[in-house]
Amino acid sequence: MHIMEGFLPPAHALGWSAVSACFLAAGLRAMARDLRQHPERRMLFGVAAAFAFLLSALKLPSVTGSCSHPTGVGLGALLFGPAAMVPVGFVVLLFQALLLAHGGVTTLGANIFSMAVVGPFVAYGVFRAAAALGMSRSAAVFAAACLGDLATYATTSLQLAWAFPDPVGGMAASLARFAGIFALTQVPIAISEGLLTVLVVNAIARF
Amino acid sequence: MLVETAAYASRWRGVAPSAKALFALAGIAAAWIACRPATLAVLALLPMLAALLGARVPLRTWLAVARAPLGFLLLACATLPVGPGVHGNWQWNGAMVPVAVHAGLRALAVLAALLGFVLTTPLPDLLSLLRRLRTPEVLLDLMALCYRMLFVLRRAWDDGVEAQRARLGYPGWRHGWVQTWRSTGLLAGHVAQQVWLRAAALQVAADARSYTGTLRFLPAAFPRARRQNALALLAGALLVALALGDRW
Amino acid sequence: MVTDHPVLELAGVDHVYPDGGTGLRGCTLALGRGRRHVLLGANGAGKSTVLRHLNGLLRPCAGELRCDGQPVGYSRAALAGLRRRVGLVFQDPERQLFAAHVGEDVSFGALNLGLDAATVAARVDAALDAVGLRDYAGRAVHHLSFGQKKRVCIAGVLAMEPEVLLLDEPMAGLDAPMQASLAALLDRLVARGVTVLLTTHDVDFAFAWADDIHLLAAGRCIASAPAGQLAARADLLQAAGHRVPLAFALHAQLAARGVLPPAPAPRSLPALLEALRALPATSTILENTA
Amino acid sequence: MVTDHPVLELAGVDHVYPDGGTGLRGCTLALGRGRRHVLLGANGAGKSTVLRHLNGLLRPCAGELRCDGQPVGYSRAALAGLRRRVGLVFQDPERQLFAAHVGEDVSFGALNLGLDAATVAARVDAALDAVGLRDYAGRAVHHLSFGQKKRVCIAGVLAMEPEVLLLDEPMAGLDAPMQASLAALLDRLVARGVTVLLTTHDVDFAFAWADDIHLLAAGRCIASAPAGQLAARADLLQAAGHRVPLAFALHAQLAARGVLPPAPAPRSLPALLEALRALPATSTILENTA
Repeated sequence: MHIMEGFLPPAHALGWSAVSACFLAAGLRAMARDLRQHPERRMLFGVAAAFAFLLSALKLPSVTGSCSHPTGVGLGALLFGPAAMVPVGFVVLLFQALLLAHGGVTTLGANIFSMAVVGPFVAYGVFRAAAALGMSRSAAVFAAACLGDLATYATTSLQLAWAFPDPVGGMAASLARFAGIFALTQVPIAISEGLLTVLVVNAIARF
Repeated sequence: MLVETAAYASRWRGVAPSAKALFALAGIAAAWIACRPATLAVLALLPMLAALLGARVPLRTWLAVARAPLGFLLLACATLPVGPGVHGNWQWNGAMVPVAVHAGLRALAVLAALLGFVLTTPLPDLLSLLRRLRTPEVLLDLMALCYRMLFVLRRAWDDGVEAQRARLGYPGWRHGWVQTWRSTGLLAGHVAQQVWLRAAALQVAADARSYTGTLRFLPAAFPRARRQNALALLAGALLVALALGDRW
Repeated sequence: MVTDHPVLELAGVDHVYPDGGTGLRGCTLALGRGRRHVLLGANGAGKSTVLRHLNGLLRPCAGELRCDGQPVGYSRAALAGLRRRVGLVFQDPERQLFAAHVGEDVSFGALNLGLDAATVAARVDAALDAVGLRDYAGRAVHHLSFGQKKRVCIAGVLAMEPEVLLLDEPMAGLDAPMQASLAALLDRLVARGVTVLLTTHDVDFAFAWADDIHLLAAGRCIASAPAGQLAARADLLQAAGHRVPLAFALHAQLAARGVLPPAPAPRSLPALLEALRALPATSTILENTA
Repeated sequence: MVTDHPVLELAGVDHVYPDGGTGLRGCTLALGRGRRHVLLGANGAGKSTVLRHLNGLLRPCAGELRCDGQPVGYSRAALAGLRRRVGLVFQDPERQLFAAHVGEDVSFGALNLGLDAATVAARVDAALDAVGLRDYAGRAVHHLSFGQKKRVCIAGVLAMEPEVLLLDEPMAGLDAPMQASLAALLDRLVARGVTVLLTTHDVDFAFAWADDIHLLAAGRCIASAPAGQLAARADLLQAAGHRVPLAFALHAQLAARGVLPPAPAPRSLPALLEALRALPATSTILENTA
């Protein structure tokens, strides 16, 4: 879920940009290390970023019958590891802002934090935990993608609540408001993202 | 993609991307500085007019691109003054109205600045600007490949959907959402496989052209960049001055 | 089937692509049942667009598509009914195979018809048999050669048992023996009553194989006639961006010089070569020309 | 360059793919400098594998690659030296274009040679000029047609100014006028001293265009000879999955019957047709046969 261009106050926009820049720098370092060992992955990451962008621009069937845009970050985190997903997610989010006017440049930092940092790490963690608990691959992948998506949405709600605290109820009330509004769309999206990720991972596994 | 088509067709396609970026950045800074709603409205209007009149971006295109973010904005601003009260019941809270108006107009101004940039500048021009600004080369390679492969993979996706439709793949939600999901899943899996195959093919093709480990391209030249940058700086300074007027 | 109507028919169909690109302009074209049709035209004449209309993937901006003389509706159910009867094989196999295994891909359309598993399995076997890939059901698609992938695409449509089979540039990228075996497969289908329409820009192949030729130029069908009647029409062929098929041109020259009898005209260059070989050596020429 | 050595040479090269697939088996093949070479073989005979060896993308399991008679090493520097001299254009443009704009993509290989920006810019202009895309430098690659993308691929290699140009199935997917203009471009390159090798499975085109034909069958080069010498060798052509080019077969029949003089044999069917048309009407046949 993207925060639109310009919606965050300047202090928040700059703050999140600084936070995400640190993660991006770390992700780039990890990726450069990886590329030194596997130079051929440079092309792979580039094509994978295009695939993630494509998925995010697609209208996919969702269980409620409406259409939704998956983020694809869960899938990427499972395939390439969460650290590599920070630069890839940066590219995808930047392209979404520039090519689709989806998200924005001033809110890029906040969106990177929720979608390219929290989402992938949660998805990856959930997958490892589920695998350790002996769940089947499909169930683990579904849980990872689904919860990664929900974590992204929770983070965005928090970011918005922090930027626009309710004068009466404060941040908590504001969080309830944003989380409540976006739950309507995000829960079905999380479920369809989970389903899609299972299908794609199964297809890759048989390949 | 509407933005991309408009950018290639825009009259400012040949203007140096650095000039357009400077103007957009000035627009964003001005929106952040300004406090009065009227000033913010003017700051939203000016980049929009520049895109429509200066770069000849069709109004329909501008509105079509802005529709999705404006929808988000409307939803977010309209609900800002509504919230759970002390007793947990949802109620109208007048104190949030000015916050919502200010946030909404500011977002509008920043959005207008961004759209003024993206609707006149094809993304590859921005990439060559970023290259000159010494962006990490891994990131540039990712972006260059991503941009090119975007169109290749989307074509593969569209063709796949068409081939599936020809074989009754999408009967619709009511008639068989299982079948529709199955088609989507098969196709997504297929395109995911293509990621590996195409990456390998690109690697071989790059090697055949003496690939040295980074993707280097000759950036497009913008011979009148200096003059255009100066003009953009001037126009940007006017926007910022307008905004600073609110603070004094 | 006792009907005089063509099995499929485009009547005055206009098509404009969303980006304003050339589509069709008043295209009228009828496919006689159980015949071998070739749609011939230069790149960009609208060959693929015609095929997409015949399968209901595109919807005419004006004019209509008729099936057995009845206008085709564009409701979901009507389209499903049309596509059940009219199968379409696209040009590039890479873009239409999406399953990991051959059998899975071939079963896709048959499953979508709502058939039970046993019937689908039987149809998949029969379709793979027909294209000569009997033992390939379990193979991974990406390990196949280009020609094999092309045959898998055809099998995927055959498994739906269509009455009409449309193929976009089926011969492109195949070497000569593979082209011959594909033409033989199509002949077997026609013998079973299937109507086959294929597009090509190889005028020599078109006239060697087709019963009926449809000439497309700038989105309009400028001629539809049995191959023998069109072969000598250099004017029409040129309007469609083609030359007279070499077999006919050479035969005309040789007939004018009395080397070969004026009729029957051989349909293909190998047939012309055969006709020449069948002539006894030099002496007959003297008799012929006398 | 005063050398008798072929510019590129495979000497007894074996190649086995990691998945065990067919590669090359004792393939020996030499490319004479400044000539038009065609590598002819059925699908799967190993044509693409040969090209990848000649450009150093694959490394022989046995045997060696020689450049100007010298064995080529596989160190990074040696490979860079080889690829500077030997350019390779792949079949599918979508799999080898990675830059967003035409000019950027064409500059890629030239920049990798370590040239300065001004030289690269001049070479990009010259290469785009050569393929007839002079004003396309700023266009987005994804807005081009298939034929234009194919020409961008060629320009990207031409900008490296190779001595040897290898092209994998360059004619595939092009219609007749585009094929003719590509053949003319290759002829201009040969006239400037570039050695050109292309693969095809179109035997008629091969014999119409090539100086030298190399026949590939099951990973082995079974014959290398000037086109005129191979044209009548039905045995060798058949072993490579091909028939005798129709122009030669027809000419042989016509010459045997005295319709056309036995030499020179026309290289292509249009040339044969021209030769026939140039004959005055029937009477000459009597004279010829007399």
